Amino acid sequence: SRRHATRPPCPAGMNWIEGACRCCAQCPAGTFLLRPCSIHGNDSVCATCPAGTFRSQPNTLHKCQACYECDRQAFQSVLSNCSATSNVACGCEPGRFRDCLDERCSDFSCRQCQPCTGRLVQRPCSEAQDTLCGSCKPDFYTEGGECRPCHTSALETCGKECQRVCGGRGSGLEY
Amino acid sequence: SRRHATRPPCPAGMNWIEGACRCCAQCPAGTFLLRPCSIHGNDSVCATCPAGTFRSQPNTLHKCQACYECDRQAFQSVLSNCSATSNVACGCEPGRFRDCLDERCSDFSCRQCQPCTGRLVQRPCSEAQDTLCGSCKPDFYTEGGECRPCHTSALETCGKECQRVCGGRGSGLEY
Amino acid sequence: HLPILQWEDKRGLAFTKNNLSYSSNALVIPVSGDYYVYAQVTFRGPIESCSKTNSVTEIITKVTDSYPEPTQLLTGTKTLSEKGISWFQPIYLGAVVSLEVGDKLMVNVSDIKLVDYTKEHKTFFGAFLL
Amino acid sequence: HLPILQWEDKRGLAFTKNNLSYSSNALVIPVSGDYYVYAQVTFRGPIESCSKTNSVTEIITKVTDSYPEPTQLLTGTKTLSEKGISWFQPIYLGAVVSLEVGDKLMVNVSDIKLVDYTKEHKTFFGAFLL
Amino acid sequence: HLPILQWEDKRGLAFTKNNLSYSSNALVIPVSGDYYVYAQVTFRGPIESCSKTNSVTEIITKVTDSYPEPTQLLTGTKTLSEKGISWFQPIYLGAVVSLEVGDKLMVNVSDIKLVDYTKEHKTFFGAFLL
Repeated sequence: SRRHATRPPCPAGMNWIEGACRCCAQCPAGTFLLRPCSIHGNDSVCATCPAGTFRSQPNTLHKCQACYECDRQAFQSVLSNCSATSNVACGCEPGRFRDCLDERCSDFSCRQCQPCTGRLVQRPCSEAQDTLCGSCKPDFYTEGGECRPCHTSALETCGKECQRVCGGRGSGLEY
Repeated sequence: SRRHATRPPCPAGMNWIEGACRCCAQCPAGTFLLRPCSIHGNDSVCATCPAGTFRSQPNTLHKCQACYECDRQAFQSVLSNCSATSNVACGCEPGRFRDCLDERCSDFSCRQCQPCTGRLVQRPCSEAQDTLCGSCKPDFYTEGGECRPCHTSALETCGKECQRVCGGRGSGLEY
Repeated sequence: HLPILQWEDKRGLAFTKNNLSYSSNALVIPVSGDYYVYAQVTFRGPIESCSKTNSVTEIITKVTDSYPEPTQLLTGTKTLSEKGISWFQPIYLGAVVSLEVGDKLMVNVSDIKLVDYTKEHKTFFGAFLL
Repeated sequence: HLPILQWEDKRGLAFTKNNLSYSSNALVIPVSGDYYVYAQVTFRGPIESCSKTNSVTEIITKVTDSYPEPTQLLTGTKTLSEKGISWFQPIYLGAVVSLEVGDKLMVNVSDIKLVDYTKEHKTFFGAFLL
Repeated sequence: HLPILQWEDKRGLAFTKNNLSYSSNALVIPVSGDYYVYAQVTFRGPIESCSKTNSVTEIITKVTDSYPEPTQLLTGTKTLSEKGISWFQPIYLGAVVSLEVGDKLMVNVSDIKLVDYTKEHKTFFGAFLL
């Protein structure tokens, strides 16, 4: 078992304290063990995590964990500030999405959402993924993978997509 | 000289033992020095290398060397298992050859031998090197660096290589 | 969590002493104090696997009875630019950390299939009391 | 000179003891002797900046009252081959150096904007007396 | 075997003490025990040479009178993806090894022409008794 062989397991909410050779109450989340309980019976003294540190779980640790920081250079934004009981949560600035380093996504940069110039937006950009662009907007036609507005198309390229726009002009009738 | 200043050189088959201040017999390959000889004359005690370790030379070392392992992720195969006197020897699984990291080739991955599709095999694939493909097989013609079988070639491309196949048909005579 | 590496603790160059013991993939701290903890993992690829790896990560982690979650002590993350051809990437980490008796040290990696486990002098892990 | 990194010396995993103190971005040596000095800086990019970075450098430097110029103790320089896509590059340095009481140790980097300062286990700096 | 690096052991930051001596390219161990052994080699290229380098290797090796072959203690191998343009690649190695009096420690490299020997703070080698 994970417990040190000679240590009896402690009841829930208590941890073994080496110095006191007995189980003592855990410090609640948001605090740390300032002074451990002693062998003569006085209890542990817990203290609140100093600014910039946190403990999200009950514990008998001598220090709190240092908060992470959001990576402004990578255009991250603070979703929720670090508190005594929770680490900072970072997201992306508006108009950007997370480009994760690996599945865990504990490291990510925020890349600009692609604009669907001349295209329909199949799925809008979100924290998690880039915009998904669909086919060309009405009155736009595809040329070399780009969607161009119909009015600029020369008459002879006036394909099916642009009938509505050039239909009126394209068939030789002076409009 | 390489020898420690105060140590007299030991005769062949013997090494200087610090604790005993004298030369003692080496332990044979496949064993290690369990207990060094002592100053009062009793001899060294050697023991066989534990499983997973080896010594390929006579020695007065306290431990045997750990065997290497073949890299299965890189499609290596075991040529000879580790024994008390020799390290494991790794090669490549059938149909693969060694892609050495450097001249020493102590690290290598096993890449698939290239199939000479439609070509003559100039030198078959071996542990050491990839297949060497030659020119197109008979009744194959080159097109874009590939060798294609003659019968599928459209008549007009029926070049010199395919005379045998299309010759009978290609010259307008109904075969 | 990320996969935990297993280690050889007796054969070849490996050894444990001064009560620093190795059990269930972890070095177990025998006495509270400041330790210099270090590990090198040699990663190598590519391996035939669906996932396209573009980074490798090594983390030395501490697990303690005093807290339900592991604590990341040291982390090395490297992106890979070698495409398709066979690549090797060692990551060394080392620093002084304050540890308590009973704390356990482990090494996690982003992908265990990428670890070169074939030679003891390429991937290693250790700690010593200052 | 190259920019000097600032460090956290109290919170989280950070600590100073045995009179080794931290002030104005430097570790101050309390007693002359041989120290194992080490530092890891994790660099990451690209960042939207005009300068196209193709290398990163980390230097552990000594400043002393006995000499007007800093002394470079340890240097890690790495060229970058990852173009355009996001990259991570840790550099670890460590060695024994002889130091005098009052000497100051600092870490300089080629470009402070490339330093990943977000997590204490990715970028760290320390020293201990042998 | 791979080429062996030569080292400066007196001038500048280099020094030997406590009977750890340097002779014929090796550190000579004065007393049996556990040592933290470390070395960094900065490689740089490309150099005008026929052979196309696509990897660099650094090995800390032990030679002993008790065994006719050198033992590889620590190895760092890195593939290079920078093609043609000038590149820098530091490799740091360090770990605890058990050594006997009279053992010799050396550093081997895959290609001595690729080693940046120009500055003492870029390529260094050392050991200390725990």
